[in-house]
Amino acid sequence: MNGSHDVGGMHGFGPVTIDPDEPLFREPWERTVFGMIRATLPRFYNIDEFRHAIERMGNIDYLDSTYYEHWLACLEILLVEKGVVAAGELDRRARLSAAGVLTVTALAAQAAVTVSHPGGISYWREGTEPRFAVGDAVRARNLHPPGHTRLPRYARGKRGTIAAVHGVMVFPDSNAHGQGEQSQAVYSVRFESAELWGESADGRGAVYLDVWDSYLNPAGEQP
Amino acid sequence: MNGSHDVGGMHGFGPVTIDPDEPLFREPWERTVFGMIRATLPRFYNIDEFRHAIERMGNIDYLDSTYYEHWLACLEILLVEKGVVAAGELDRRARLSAAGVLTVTALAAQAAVTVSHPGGISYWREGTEPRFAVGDAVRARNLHPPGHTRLPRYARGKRGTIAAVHGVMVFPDSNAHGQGEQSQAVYSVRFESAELWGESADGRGAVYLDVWDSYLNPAGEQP
Amino acid sequence: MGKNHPNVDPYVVSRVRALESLLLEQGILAPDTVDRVVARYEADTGPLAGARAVARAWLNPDYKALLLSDSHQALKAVGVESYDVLRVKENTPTVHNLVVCTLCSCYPWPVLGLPPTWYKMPAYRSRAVIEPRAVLAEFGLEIGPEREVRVWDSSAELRYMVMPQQPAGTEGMTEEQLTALIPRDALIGVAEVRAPALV
Amino acid sequence: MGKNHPNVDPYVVSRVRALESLLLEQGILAPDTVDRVVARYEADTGPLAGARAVARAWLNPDYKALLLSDSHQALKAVGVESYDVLRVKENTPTVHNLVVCTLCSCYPWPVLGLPPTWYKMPAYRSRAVIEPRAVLAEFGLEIGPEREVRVWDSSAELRYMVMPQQPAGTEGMTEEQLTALIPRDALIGVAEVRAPALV
Repeated sequence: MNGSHDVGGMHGFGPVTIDPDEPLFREPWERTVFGMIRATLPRFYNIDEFRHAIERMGNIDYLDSTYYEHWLACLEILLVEKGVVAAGELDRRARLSAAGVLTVTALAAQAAVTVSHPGGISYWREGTEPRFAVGDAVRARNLHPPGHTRLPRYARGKRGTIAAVHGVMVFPDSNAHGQGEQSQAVYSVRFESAELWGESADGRGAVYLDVWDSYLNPAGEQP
Repeated sequence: MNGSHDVGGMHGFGPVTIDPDEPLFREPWERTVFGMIRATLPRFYNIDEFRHAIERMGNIDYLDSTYYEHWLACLEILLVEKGVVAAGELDRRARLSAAGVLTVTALAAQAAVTVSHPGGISYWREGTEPRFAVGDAVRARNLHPPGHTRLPRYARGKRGTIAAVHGVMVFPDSNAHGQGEQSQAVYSVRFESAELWGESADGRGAVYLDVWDSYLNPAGEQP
Repeated sequence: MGKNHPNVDPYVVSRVRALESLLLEQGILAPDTVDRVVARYEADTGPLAGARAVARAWLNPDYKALLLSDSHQALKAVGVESYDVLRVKENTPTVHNLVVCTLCSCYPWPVLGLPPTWYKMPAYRSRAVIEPRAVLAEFGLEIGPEREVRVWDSSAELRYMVMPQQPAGTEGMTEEQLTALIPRDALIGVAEVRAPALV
Repeated sequence: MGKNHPNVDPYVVSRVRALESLLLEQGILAPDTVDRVVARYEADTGPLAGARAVARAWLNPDYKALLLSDSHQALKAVGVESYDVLRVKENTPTVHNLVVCTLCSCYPWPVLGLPPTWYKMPAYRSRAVIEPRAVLAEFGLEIGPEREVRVWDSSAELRYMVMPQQPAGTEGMTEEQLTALIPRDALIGVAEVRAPALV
């Protein structure tokens, strides 16, 4: 999806703003949202569905909201789509909450909800031999799928070199859309800054992207 | 500038929304803004400065505002930068206006302000022989200038064919930045949809862009 | 501002009034300037000059050749002076044309008036170049797979207008009658011209 | 929402509370779930596991080789279990490394904690790949023209951490002392490690 989330190479967002004293969470609700994501991912949705739900917020809302607002939007979108909560009931309770009259009753019987550790989810899979080897010249394909993808726009059509073969991993473009894991090799690909940005590159350097096999062609082929 | 205004090929803006009964102006203030732009362009700023001022609004404000809000932002930016109005005085009067106590006095002596006709501004210039001829294979350069440019991101690095040689015109990339007209040939370039969008192209077709000479290389050269 | 607040924004209104007052005091605006510059767009809501030129082209092969090759001269004949940047693109059985401006909202004002809001919004501008057939389908126009769609992205000071195909059943109609049949949307390329329904 | 309204948004708070109430009733959340899952990030604010691993690598060439070639095994030695996706990139006199996630905000939580807000914002994410030197200069880091800048854009489930250069004047310091010197920003690549000032 060519969405507003794909910001690599954009201008116009101003300088990087640093708050050296920022707290871990700026508001108590951010803390709650963090906990709710951790308690529901991957139980009800996978990481690729999570990322794509944020992309589906819409371009303006995506840019005009904060990190934890993105997570909240994701919870609302996915927990409704997955049937965990009903949209109408969510709306009804939000109105009660806004009016200060929402009664919350935790289920008594389940003092010990276990939550998966993020490091405990593995994306590595068994698989076939990789198509490319370290040093191979490749070209990122010119793909513009309307759904989820992890090939950023700035790299499409660009030539690079295989810097490492990571192994086989779940393919986000299918896994985000209920089309299975379709696992494939993932490579570290080095793209020279001059290849990516032409004369606008700001000096010696390169960007390394982690790229799934099906995003790539041999360099000799057209994108 | 790789800004939010450069929307060609983006997803995520939803369906096209059509209001068959829309008025020419939705609010009286839009009508006033329209008149103010017509009365000040090109007297105080040129068309390229106008477009770039809108691009400089910032990515979020650009997307989260309407067409005539863009024009208002442009007026505020350029008339202050050009010294026509003072920022502080503008703020002061806006506060008075919000409080309902702004007194407006038109200059009595100038009943007949003349406004240039938009068709009366010509961008054609004399110039040298064009570098390319109809049928030539070209490739758009991979340019990412932080300033104004009229080469959209979706065409950069892509191959096309010269479909027409329009003539010589003012170059926006310089004219928007007080660097003179640097006039050069402008071509109509045909880019096949499959070249632009790969397998995501939605069928037989092409996009024709009007492209300044310095945005192009011969097709054989790298972008 | 913007989409989340579609109604009158008192902040915006105050800014506009403040700016207007400054321009009036300096004589950059006269009290009647705004009325004068919007008058022609408020009056000229149709039939459009572009529609008249197309109707004439349907009836007159020489005029059609002129409109396609030298619109500057051809437009003078329908009352549009000094508009030397228009390029007219003819729809045929094998080619459908569509006009957009992805970078801003360039549009041929002198022949089509001011653009509709949808033309200026990111939804149309973003999609017209990557999925023109899907956009046209939303406008009710299905383009067969064998027909080429040409999208004209107005990135320079050239402006584009589509010459739609004359619909069957309109032979023998006058220029006046044909002009009245041609909607603005057909000149942008998001509609076709339809013959009047038989009653 | 968002940048124009940085303070508490009552609408957002209501939505969060509504969602929380539904998850509590269904037993998807227990009353202590949120506290439990945030506890380790609220407690573990430094020294970070990543800093400890780097300090140890500076002191021990074998550990350094392991950290660069098999971070999974190396991290276990500093108390991080089951984190098999980290890749550590070593700064040298000729190479400076920088970590970003342009598409979202991927970040190596188990070794660096939760990311700072600037890491998650479009300004950093957009500029780090096209003008990394300008971004680094804003962080106070001038990279000479002869030195290569390598930007690691975390587009898959791999995560990246920078191994900064050990500053001169810290020879003879203990692992504990070195760990305390290494700021989080140096492990992202937007800072260098400085020797303690002589007093």
